[in-house]
Amino acid sequence: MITLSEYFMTILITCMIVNLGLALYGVFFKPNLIKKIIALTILGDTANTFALIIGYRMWVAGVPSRPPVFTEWRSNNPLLLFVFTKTAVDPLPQALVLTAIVIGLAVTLFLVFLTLQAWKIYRSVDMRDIRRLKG
Amino acid sequence: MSYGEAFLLGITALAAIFSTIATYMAIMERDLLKAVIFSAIQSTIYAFIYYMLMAPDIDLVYIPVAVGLYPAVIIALIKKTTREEKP
Amino acid sequence: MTLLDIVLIVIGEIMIGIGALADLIAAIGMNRFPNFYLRLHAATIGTIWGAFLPLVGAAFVAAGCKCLGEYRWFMAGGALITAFIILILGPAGSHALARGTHRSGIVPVEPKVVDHLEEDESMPTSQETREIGEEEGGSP
Amino acid sequence: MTGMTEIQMFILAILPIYVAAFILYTFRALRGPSISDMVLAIDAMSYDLAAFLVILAIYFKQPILIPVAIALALWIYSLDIYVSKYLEGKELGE
Repeated sequence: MITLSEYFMTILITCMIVNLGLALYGVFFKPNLIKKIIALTILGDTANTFALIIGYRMWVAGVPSRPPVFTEWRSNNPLLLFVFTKTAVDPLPQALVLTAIVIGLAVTLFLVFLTLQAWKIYRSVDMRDIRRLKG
Repeated sequence: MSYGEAFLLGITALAAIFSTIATYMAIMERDLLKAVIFSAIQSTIYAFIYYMLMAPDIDLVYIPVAVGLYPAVIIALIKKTTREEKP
Repeated sequence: MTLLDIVLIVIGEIMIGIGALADLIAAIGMNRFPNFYLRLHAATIGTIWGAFLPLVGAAFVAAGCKCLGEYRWFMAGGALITAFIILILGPAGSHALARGTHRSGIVPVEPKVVDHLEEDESMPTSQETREIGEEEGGSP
Repeated sequence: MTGMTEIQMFILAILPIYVAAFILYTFRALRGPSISDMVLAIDAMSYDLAAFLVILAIYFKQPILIPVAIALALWIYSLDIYVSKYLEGKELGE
């Protein structure tokens, strides 16, 4: 017997796995280089989403889970800190994903530049044409 | 379990289903400019999912990169190369 | 909770409700209108009445609600800044998109009586006529 | 803290209208016959999504979630400009 929240989280994870499969299909089997770049961005985003789902924490007793930023530091009530540690999500995957997004941007820019050079040399961005040219 | 928790997680699951549809159409589309715009739809929905997963600092980086810079760079690339994908 | 807070919260809730209804109307219009130039009207309703008004209402609610803690002024200020950005950028983006679409001609202007913009664009501008005249005069 | 205030109950009552509007916008964005229709639908959807995010931040009582709405409203505008520049046949920055 699963609760309704776990059912919705299952739907979310299933959709992310389907997205990952579709993006892998686009990277492997589409011959166009620009389509490969688009599929690669979707692949990176989906992988980052998996890292965030690992760090997510479900709601405890009807209280919403909260971002890992403690904003009530002015008050001296220790109960607020206890509630924060009970309900905040894990900040470590978010810190890793933050780096991964920026590195993905750099890799995508490099691939775009390589595709532009391939167009200037071969006048084609299709992998079948480039392979036939033997150069 | 309250009404709010199930409802908000249901919105997140619905957004995930629409992101799957957008990804499928972006991969299968022949026109590359339409594929880029489907990718932008998928990025917007992912930004909403990140918000619901309580990661606002990820969103502050993800929205300029995935909604702003990726379509700009790929549209500039399509402008310099071809728009139609050969069957 | 003073009377001013209650008044602010009620006004804000009314604005958020109007915004939700306008949003639904704009979405239905976006699906029912047959043409791109007609869908621009629905987009205007969805941008100004559906996004600007609820944001101002959310700023009122955040300013009046004591339960949000000390950061409620930060919240109200952020909501007002977002409302101002949408008020500036929404019509500008729609206008740029309509201009580009009309110049490229990918969508026919279907229910039309007369299109003055197309006539103006088809006529040569003053700089082009001067260039044509110079070419005709300069060539032997 | 577990008891819901009146504002939270009001927001939970108003949320399904927003969700229905987003579903209709997404249908038009996925189905639009031309590129301009799709970009226009994404535009309107994202501006409404910014308002929706601010309202959800009031529901969660987390003020730190607000800057996401500002970033979303600022960067969706750039997509308009890129696509209209492409449709006009000009280079970026011209």
